[in-house]
Amino acid sequence: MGNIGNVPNAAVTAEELMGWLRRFHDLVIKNQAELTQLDSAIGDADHGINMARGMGAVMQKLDGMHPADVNELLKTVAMTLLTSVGGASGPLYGTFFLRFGRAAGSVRELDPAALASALRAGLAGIVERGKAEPGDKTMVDALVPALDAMDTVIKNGGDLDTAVTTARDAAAAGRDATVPLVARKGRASYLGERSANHMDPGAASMALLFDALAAEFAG
Amino acid sequence: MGNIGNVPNAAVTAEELMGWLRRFHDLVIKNQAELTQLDSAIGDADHGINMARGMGAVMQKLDGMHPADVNELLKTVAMTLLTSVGGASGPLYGTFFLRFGRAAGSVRELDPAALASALRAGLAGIVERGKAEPGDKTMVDALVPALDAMDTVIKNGGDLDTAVTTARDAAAAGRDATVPLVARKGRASYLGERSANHMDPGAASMALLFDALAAEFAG
Amino acid sequence: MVQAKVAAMKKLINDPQDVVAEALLGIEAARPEVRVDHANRIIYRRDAPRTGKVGLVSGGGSGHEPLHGGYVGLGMLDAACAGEIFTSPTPDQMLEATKGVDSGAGVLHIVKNYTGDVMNFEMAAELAAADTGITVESVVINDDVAVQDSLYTAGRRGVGVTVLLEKLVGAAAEKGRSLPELVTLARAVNESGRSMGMALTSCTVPAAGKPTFELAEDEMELGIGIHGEPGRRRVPLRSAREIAEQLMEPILADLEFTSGPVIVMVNGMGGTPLIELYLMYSEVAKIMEKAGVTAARNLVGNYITSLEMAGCSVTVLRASEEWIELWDAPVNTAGLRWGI
Amino acid sequence: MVQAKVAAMKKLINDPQDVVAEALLGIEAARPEVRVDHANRIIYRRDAPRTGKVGLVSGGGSGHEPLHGGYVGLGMLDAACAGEIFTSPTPDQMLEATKGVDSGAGVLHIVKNYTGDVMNFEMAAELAAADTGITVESVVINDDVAVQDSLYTAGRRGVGVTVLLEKLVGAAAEKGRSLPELVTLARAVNESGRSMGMALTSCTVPAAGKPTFELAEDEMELGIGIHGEPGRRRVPLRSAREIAEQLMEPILADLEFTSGPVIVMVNGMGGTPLIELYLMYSEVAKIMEKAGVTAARNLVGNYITSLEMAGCSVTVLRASEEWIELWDAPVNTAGLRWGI
Ligand SMILES: Nc1ncnc2c1ncn2[C@@H]1O[C@H](COP(=O)(O)OP(=O)(O)O)[C@@H](O)[C@H]1O
Ligand SMILES: Nc1ncnc2c1ncn2[C@@H]1O[C@H](COP(=O)(O)OP(=O)(O)O)[C@@H](O)[C@H]1O
Ligand SMILES: [Mg+2]
Ligand SMILES: [Mg+2]
Ligand SMILES: [Mg+2]
Ligand SMILES: [Mg+2]
Repeated sequence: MGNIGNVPNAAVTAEELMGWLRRFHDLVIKNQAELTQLDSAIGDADHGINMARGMGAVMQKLDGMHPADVNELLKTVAMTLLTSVGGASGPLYGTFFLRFGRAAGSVRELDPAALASALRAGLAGIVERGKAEPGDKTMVDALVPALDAMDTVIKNGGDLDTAVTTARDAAAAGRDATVPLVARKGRASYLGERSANHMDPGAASMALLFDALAAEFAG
Repeated sequence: MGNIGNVPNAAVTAEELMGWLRRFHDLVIKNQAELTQLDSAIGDADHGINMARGMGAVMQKLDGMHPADVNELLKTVAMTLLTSVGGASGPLYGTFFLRFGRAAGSVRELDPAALASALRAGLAGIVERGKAEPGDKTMVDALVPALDAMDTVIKNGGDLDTAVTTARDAAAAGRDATVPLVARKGRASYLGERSANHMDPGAASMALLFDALAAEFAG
Repeated sequence: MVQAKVAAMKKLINDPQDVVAEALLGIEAARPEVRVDHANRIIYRRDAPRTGKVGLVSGGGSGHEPLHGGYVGLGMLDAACAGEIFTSPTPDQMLEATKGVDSGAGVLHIVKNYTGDVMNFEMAAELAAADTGITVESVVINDDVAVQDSLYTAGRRGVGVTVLLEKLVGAAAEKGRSLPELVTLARAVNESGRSMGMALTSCTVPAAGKPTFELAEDEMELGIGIHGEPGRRRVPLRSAREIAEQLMEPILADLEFTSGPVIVMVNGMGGTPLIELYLMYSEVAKIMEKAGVTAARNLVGNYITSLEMAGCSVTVLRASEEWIELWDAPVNTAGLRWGI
Repeated sequence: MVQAKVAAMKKLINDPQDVVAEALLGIEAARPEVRVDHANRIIYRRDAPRTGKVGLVSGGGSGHEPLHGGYVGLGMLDAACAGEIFTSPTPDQMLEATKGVDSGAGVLHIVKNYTGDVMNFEMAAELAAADTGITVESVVINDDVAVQDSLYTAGRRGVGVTVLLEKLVGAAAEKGRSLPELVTLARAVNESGRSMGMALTSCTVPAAGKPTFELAEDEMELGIGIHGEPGRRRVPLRSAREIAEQLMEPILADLEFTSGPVIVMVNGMGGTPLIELYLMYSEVAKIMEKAGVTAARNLVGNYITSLEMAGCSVTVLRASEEWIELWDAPVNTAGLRWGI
């Protein structure tokens, strides 16, 4: 999918966002077993299965779809995830995309700043729904540093390429930083101290979302 | 325990029969796991356990017992087995010893011919109860050749030593000959053709009874 | 050393020798409808003997729970004798139970066709005839189509039909039917039902301490009984759909089931989760529909088990209107309860 | 490839993806008291909605059978939503079930405290408020003493009390109690019960294809939930007696149970034979007697499971006279049945 090179204010189109989602789907499928394996250690061995089922359903929905605008696209994604995933990740990813779309609005494209603020609206939705704080060992721990990094790049006039690659690296670092944490939210919290020394599966899938973002929008 | 050397008509006493039973108990305990293992292959994995429980109970009963006569001794053994073993082997061994005692009668000792014919009465009890024929892959396949061999020795004027050792060897041969058989009685018969190539557990325990007999009464 | 044995087996037990005795303590503590004679290992219906009612006695090896102790109570058994794990109880237990449930109307022994069970119950009946004035009759159940029936062998095993028979005959006894009537009914029920089972895994007899057999990851045992024994054939593991066919085909081939309603049971062997049993039931229901067999009633669950074995069995029983009425009659036991 | 997966798992299934859908077909075929909406994976009481009666809706991941679908029927739930194995159902299912059982008297959502279940039910309630005029209340069950309770965490899991609560609140709803009354009762029941569980083995999520965790032959997991997840601690395997102590100690320490009767449940995780559960019950009964706790009623069996996991949990619930009456009230479901 085309990226717009190093033009700071290049906008991403709804079609390109579909490319992002397609890449996310592919990464989830590729990493399905690993995500489930992570969830086996500190959860109930279904995160990869859940995300694969959900993104599979999203791909079916997107097939042949020509969304009128960003909000319509993301709302479809959100509703599909909400009604096909279940578990914790269903409402969380569902709310994320719902708020993303709502914040983006009925537009055909988003400039980097609008993209970043739509993503942040998604984060707000996740936090509202799940009440997790950074350090609770959840997907929030990958998402927050990714958005912080993105904002910094954009505030400093960086281009989209730099914004998404920096975000991707920050998400990966945030994911890795969940390893030593003791979980305070989600299923892993039931393990108490035993949850330490394992990577959070939701943080791992969230990092894949930013891998997909970088792959779609970075040169 | 004393044997009476090579005197053809030497008699075995009730005390010596107790020695036989004690030896049988010891052999059952020693071979318990193996008997159960045989029963795992073509049965329900309990023959060693059953025989150990039963002979353990018999030993407790015999402890400090001074039987008035052979029948009293064997009746006690029989009733103890009948009420503690269960399964197929309980009624079969129980009936065997019950008929053995009844045939021997209220005597203090048995000459070799009387011993052999009491044992044969035991066999008749097993057959009456279980309706097995030789070749059905049961304990009968060890018992019949043992008694046939014993009878032949005695008919030919052989001594007790020869009678019991010959019986022991015939019982072992009969036990080994159960290996290729397809079971027609007992639990192994449910396996059909699959019961072939396994030794019958009941024949194995019956052979131990003759091991004990030979050990007690042979020089 | 006991610790080591327990460890090797992964069972919720103390000493392997005490499993049956301690489970009986639990049944006594938990179940209001029964009382337990621990010395003789008999589970009695609390109010046995019931005046004028034929006493129903069954029993067998332990490890098949809820069978038989879980079927003692109003509308089913009056007493059950518990043997060691997978080992028939002894004649003295059966005699004692027979005396304990007789009210003068006679006693029916419900016996599964295993050499041990048959011989021990036979001896008990002989003792009862010799020592007491109690009229005892026996019915021997042999419904397992996995076993070739023959005059020269031990014949077919008694398996799933046992549960259905104890319910139907129990209901008839509750209604005051006479011993000869119950014998006739019991034999007719036995004639009208067929079963077949399969195992995905072995089970472990506690005192043996290791699995009765080993099965590869891609194998199953077809034509098993209920004693953790190997089956008739070891075959490649198949889908639930194919397994259902492999169980139903010999059942439907052995008896005509299309002339009236049937009662069908999809029974778990102890270690198979209920979700799989319901899935199996959907496959069995499809096969029955195709074959023109109508299930009037059904059971799906663990009713006659082999310790923690994974696997299942299917039982199909021809049932007249009258038998359906007996089926629906009130029953109050640990294993089956309705109408009360 | 599906064949290979099935083989590796030793389950009575066809395709791992179809387990829930196909089990629902079996439940529909087997159980006369329910009907199934397959598109939405909802098990309804056949005669829902009942005029004037508050609708009781629960649901959760599958793999816990008989929970929840097996508790739909007279005297318990009006509808249960089935999620994928160990995965909360989705808000649209719950909304549909809510509409399907409402007769105007309102609907109570019975939710086990898992992040997924709580969030999905929350969204369903929000949708119901926005899209329908239905009054929806929720009760969240959190009885697992294995989990430290804290404001800063997800809190305790909902486990065994769920079964008892669905029975008691179901009976009260059947008697025509109002939604606010049922909310009060449900919260009180949740406050009055505590549970703790342990596992001897892991289980295998069909779509995952291998055991969630590996346990050595001499180890067990203490403080598990019902999702095949590892427990709070991995400890050496112990005798049933010691295991009973390890489960009962934290339960009895967490709440006072001596002031009146209790209802106690010894629950199998799915792969543990009933004989072991009765043996465990005898140990639990001894501990209760020593502690001065009186069991007025009990359940021993598989009531809230984790697929084929071996292990058990214990639940103790304080029960007033009035609650015992609710307990004894008629119930007609696959999982619990009496009085009818
Ligand atoms: N309260 C929460 N806030 C944010 N993320 C959460 C929360 N609870 C769980 N998660 C995320 O969800 C992931 C688990 O998702 P999944 O396995 O699909 O659902 P479930 O836990 O219901 O099985 C966790 O790894 C964690 O990142
Ligand atoms: N009808 C029979 N006649 C003679 N012996 C039999 C008969 N049936 C079984 N047996 C013997 O009993 C043995 C099995 O005994 P055991 O395992 O203790 O009882 P069960 O088969 O009830 O578990 C068999 O190996 C066989 O030798
Ligand atoms: Mg999970
Ligand atoms: Mg045996
Ligand atoms: Mg046996
Ligand atoms: Mg889950």
